[in-house]
Amino acid sequence: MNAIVRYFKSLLLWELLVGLRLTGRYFFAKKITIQYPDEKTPLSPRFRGLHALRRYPNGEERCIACKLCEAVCPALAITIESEQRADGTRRTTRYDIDLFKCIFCGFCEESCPVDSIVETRMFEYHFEKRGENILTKDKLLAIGDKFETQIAADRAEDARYR
Amino acid sequence: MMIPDIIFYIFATVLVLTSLMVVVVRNPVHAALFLILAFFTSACIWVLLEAEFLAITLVLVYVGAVMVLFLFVVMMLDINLAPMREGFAKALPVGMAVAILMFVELMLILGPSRFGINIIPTPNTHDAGYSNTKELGRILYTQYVYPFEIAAVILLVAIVAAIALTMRARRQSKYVRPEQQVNVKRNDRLRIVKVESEQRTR
Amino acid sequence: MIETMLQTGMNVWADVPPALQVVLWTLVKMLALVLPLMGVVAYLTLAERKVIGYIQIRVGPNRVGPRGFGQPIADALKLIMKELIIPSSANRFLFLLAPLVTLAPALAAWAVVPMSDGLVLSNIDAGLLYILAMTSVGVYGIIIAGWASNSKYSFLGAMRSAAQIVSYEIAMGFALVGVLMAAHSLNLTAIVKAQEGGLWNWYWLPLFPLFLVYFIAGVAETNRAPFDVAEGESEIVAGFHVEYSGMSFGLFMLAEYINMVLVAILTSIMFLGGWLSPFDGIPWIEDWMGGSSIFWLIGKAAFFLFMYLWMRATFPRYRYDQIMRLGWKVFIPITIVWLLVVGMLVMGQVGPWFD
Amino acid sequence: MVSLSHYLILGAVLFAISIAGIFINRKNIIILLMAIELMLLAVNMNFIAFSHYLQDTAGQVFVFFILTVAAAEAAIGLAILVLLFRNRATINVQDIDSLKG
Amino acid sequence: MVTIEIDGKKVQARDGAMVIEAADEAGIYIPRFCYHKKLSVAANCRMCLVEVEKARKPLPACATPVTEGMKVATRSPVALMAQKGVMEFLLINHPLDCPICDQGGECELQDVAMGYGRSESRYGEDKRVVKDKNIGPLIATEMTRCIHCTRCVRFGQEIAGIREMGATGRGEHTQIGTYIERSVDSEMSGNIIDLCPVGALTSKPFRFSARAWEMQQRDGIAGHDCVGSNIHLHVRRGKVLRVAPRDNESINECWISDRDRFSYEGLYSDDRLNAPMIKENGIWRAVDWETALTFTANGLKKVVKTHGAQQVGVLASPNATLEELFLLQKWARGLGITNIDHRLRQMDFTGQEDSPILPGMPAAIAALETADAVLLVGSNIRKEQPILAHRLRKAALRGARVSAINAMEYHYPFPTQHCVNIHPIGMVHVLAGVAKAVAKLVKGADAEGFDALVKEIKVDETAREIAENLLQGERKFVLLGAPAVAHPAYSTLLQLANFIATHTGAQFGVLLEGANGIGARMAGAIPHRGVAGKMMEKAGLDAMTMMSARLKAYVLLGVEPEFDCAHPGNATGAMTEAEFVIALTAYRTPHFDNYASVMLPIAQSMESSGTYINLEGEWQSFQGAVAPPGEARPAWKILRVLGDSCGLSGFDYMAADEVLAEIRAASFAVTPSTTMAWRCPETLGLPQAQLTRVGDVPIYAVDALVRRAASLQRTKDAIVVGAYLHPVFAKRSNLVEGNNVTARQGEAKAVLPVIYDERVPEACVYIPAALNGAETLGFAYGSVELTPA
Repeated sequence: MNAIVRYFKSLLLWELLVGLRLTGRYFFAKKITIQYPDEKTPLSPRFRGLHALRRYPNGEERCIACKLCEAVCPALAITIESEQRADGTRRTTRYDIDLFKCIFCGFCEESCPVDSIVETRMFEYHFEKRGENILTKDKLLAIGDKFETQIAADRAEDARYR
Repeated sequence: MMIPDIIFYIFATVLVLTSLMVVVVRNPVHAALFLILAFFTSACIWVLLEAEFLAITLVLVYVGAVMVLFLFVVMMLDINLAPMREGFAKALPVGMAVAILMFVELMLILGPSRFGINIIPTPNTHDAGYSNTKELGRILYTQYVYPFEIAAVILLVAIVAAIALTMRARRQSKYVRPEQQVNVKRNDRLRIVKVESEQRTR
Repeated sequence: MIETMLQTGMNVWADVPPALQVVLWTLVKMLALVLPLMGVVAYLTLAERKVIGYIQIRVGPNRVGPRGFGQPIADALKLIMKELIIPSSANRFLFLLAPLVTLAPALAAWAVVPMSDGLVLSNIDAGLLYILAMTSVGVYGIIIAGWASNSKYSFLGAMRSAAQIVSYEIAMGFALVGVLMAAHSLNLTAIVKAQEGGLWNWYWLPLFPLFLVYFIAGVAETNRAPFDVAEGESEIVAGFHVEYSGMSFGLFMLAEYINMVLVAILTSIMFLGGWLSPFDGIPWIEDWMGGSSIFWLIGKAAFFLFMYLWMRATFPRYRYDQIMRLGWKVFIPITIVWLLVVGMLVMGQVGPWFD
Repeated sequence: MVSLSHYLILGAVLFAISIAGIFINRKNIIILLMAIELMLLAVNMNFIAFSHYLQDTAGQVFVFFILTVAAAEAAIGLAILVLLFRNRATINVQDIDSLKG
Repeated sequence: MVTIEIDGKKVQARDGAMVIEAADEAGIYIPRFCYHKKLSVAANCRMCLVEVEKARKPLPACATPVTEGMKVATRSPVALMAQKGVMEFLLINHPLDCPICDQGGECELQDVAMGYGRSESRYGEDKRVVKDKNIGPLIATEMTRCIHCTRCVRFGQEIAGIREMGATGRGEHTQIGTYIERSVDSEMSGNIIDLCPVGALTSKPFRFSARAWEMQQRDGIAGHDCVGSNIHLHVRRGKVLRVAPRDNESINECWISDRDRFSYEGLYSDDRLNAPMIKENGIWRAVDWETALTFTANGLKKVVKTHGAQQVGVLASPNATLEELFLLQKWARGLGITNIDHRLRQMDFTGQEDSPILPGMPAAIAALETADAVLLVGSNIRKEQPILAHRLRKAALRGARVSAINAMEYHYPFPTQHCVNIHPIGMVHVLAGVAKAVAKLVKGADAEGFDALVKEIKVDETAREIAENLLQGERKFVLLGAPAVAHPAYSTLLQLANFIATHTGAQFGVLLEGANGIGARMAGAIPHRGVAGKMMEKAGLDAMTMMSARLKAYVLLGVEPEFDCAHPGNATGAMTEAEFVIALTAYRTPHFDNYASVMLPIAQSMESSGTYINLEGEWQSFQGAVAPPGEARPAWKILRVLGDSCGLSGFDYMAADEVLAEIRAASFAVTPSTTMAWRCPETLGLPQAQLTRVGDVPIYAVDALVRRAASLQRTKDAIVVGAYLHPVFAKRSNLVEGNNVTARQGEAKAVLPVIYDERVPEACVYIPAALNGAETLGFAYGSVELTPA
């Protein structure tokens, strides 16, 4: 008996109909889409968006070219070249992040001994030309300068968990 | 010249050119594609000859199935083309000679002197209610019903033969039968066993 | 005023030589078919995204125009403006020819599809055969595209697609043989007319297995989910059209959607009585709902199109060997068996259908 | 006016081309098969032309049978071809010179 | 041999070996900072404390000799506690600034801290800070990081031979430094960068430019002296960032000279030639290779056709690889050109047929340290082959008696018994004196015409003692250096030295200039001999004659004639007058701009594969570590294509290995040998000039690459051009330090400042060669006139 029922069920595509019923029910379910540019979800202070290089309050760049971020980067997205600056300190001459390679894992941020490279909340960016995917040191510093208040606030908020 | 004439000449030219290309092009894939075009064109010519059913059948059977098979085989086989073309130049004059000879001979027989418009006039076109399909069906299922059945058997044999020839029994390949998979119930696979906890030994 | 304009128009028309008149009139009819079809295709893409979105508890595209109704136009514009990339080692001519070869038969098949009684471009006798022939020619576009791209993914996709289409064509053909046995005709208008007389007179009931087989084979024939292994993006990127971009890709897309609509319409015609009203013969409902008309056909086709989308949103993709198994080992036997049944029914002149 | 001989000569041309094709593509089985198909097409052309001009549907019935047989021939021919290629890795006619089964 | 047990493992150790040696041998790691296998044991870092059975306290493994049946535990709780304790103390004052430390990633302290350090410091007081010292352009200091292992101090004392660094102060106030603010000037000083286990001493040119983990290590062979030190090239993104020694006990042990270490900077000099250039109507134009090579081949063929192949001179640098030199001579001889030479600085070619085929050193380099007596003739070995000087130093410390005869006083890093510093002509006489003394002391020591030759010579005490030294002991060496080769009476010196060596049983060797002097002779880049020393039927012109003969065309392979030739003024003149000059060069110089017709950019040895044969006859092949810049290509590839485009056959090589295989096949079983036939020099006395020039090549001017190594040029060894005079002699001649004088050598002249230098002997003026400012002068050794400018 069971076998016959099963046979007819499969002949009449019973399982498929069950599946269709399920998805059909969701057709009428309430939609939960966020209307993105108008509405935004709240972001965590740990959000890993666009990168930035920070400065100290006196305007000195934090990065000391230790290259730990370059070493830890699993996607090999970071390229650093460094030299001795005229005042004898260790500084980068080039700090490039290839956003095509970057997977936004946040390791660079975590490895940084001076909190220089950070990931901001900024995730709305785009490129229009080839080569724009490379964030150069200047760009990174500019991003850092622009969002410093937010970055500092995020670090402060997250500090107690670190 | 009338419009059907122009159409005939256009199609005939295309047909001849494409069939020429079939035999001279280097790449078998191109040859197959040209052959498809040739079939298509001849189907059009057959429509001119009021053989609509056969024209459509030609497209359906040849273009739709046989040539797909051809293309399939040609594309799948990794054929080294270089040795295939050896002797092309050598065979060309002989082939052309035979072809021309044959054509001339056929021409002598089939020329307008025997089958010209004066000897066999163009038949009247059928009236609107005429159906070539119906006509063909009628004669096929009455007068030619036995040959028709034989043809069916031949096709069946061909199917069996083709499968038998190319079938490779892959005994080692493991695959699951979906219907069995679907029918598996939880109780077939899963058994819940109650295990008593052991007493701690000193 | 209007009358004079009409009059002048008629006069001008009368001056046109009769041969040209035929050509022009045919052209007008073709445009009258193709242009709405393009619109349907465009909005079918929108409907697809909307329906799938809704099933996935999203709202789908809603940015371009009110409620996203400008989306198809935006998509079309984008496709047209995009760069047409031809791979350096591709066969240039065939590469460009392939989309056309795909699109042309898809459109050509519409020539014999009756929209309503007499509303057909060409009412030929072997209409059913013609449709079969045209749909089977469509596979060349795919094969040529896959081969000419000179890419492994394309080629694999094309081979899969070709094998799949050829296989399902057999089941599809057998299903249609059932219909023509029932209707005693290859002419589509005649087939519809043979189903006259209400919901229960349509062929879906006596030919139910063939109906299912035909629709499912149609889904497979159009390479739609869950039979879309030919372009299974997780395995072979996008199948035969990996290398295509811009409008050459758009043409493939167009052909696919036109074929979808065609299959939906043909299913309606063959099994659901085409333009016939389901309430034929039920006096008061017949009056209330209006009689048989093209809108019934559109409604039925819309239902099947919705089924397409619903199935895509529901079922996971078939594995390739299972597709072939389904086609050869399930559908073909079912259709053959049911053809025997239909034969007997016809011989016995059973029911309201075969008398 | 297009006469019967037009169609017959068209068929003859096709036939001659496929004969030439068999000669010049002696090594490639695939092209040989295609040439044979072409030859059958030429024959079919004649049949249909005669059938049309003589107003006798029987000719079309023969074409029907030829189509059937040709399809069968193509299927089996290609099956053999595939088998051949699988075993010998060549479709060159000259390489197929072994009589062993 | 004694058997001890380390961590339960039975280990055989040499008598008197330290525990750490035995452990290293057995592959058991004991952490250490101050211990180094090549340095004396100091036992001051205490990191290697291990537990020894029956010892009451942990003992330092580096200073505990093994005894039979000793049981050592390196990782027992006691040992570990001791090691961790030491680590904690070391880290008390060591700054935790690894991110900005150049040693980070390759730091022994960092590594050991990972294994033995605590994650948190218990030290809350202020850390010690030490002022940085400036110790020269090569070594950067960060003395706060110093952990007082004193490896650098011991290196200076024991290896370099000059005690330059030391420790001052006690306890927490201990500082390592140069006592007064001075730089570390040893030609081996770079080795303390490798020795320093922390980031206190790091490379200045490399400073902060890369991390250890970013770089790939490629093997290479140093190309500046005939030792062929094994080096590691550290490469990142196609650029050599630094050079480190590669251990090879038989050649350079674990040291390399600063010249080998820092010369890579020359690769990235601004005047590097990046594309082939041709001169058309006096205008230089960068072209593609095809054009350049066609132009070159056509130009040369035209000269050969109009003037004959004798009118073409081919000059190669002795730093070129074996393959390049071989292809060069194959190509030249294929075109019928016989004038091919690499002996650029040699003046005296008489008797070149008799001189040794491969005049290297028949003994192994390592054998030098077992020498009992050594006679150096015209050799500033410390600056020319620092690695050999270190070997000699080891010998001298063992008690070898080293004597030297030079044209000026050289400071050797080892004690010498006799150092005769006399003007060049005097050198010959002194050497003849030694020879005469040998002849007197040894029975049967005579040669045809020898008596007559040395009749005038008086054997003084020094000569006699030198001769006696050479007669005692097992291993004895007579070595001729580069100044001897450039000496105007080189062949006489060679014959006399050979006489001495033959009759004292000493081994006789010539320390040739350049990395591949032996290889050049092996390859046949010499006018009178072919591949593997096969005598040519017709000898071509030697390097010097080629210049004075003013040929119509010259081919230069890596040669800068104004610096590398014996007579720069003459060479420049010859080049300027020539119709067609092909310069295969890595650099574009104003001189080439002036006279060359085509400049083909070549790769330096670090950028191309090749082979060097060092003075002991060791063939050392290497691969290019980086790609040459721009369009530059390895010279062997250029020569191969040139051979092809000149229509010669046998140039279809695919790889440098194939060229090497061909040379190997041709030169099978030819090894350096300095046996040579006696041919009596005609005379010992050259006319004594009023004032003789001594024209040594300073250590950092020997080749084009070194001349462009910026950091090396800032060291004290980068000698300033000038007329160096003995103050007494100068005052007598009324030449005041700082004033300019005009030096004249025949036509050639230059204006130079006078510098007092007590090393220069009487009647001599030291005007260094191969420097800017001296390129207009004449022979390095020859008469010169000084007039106040």
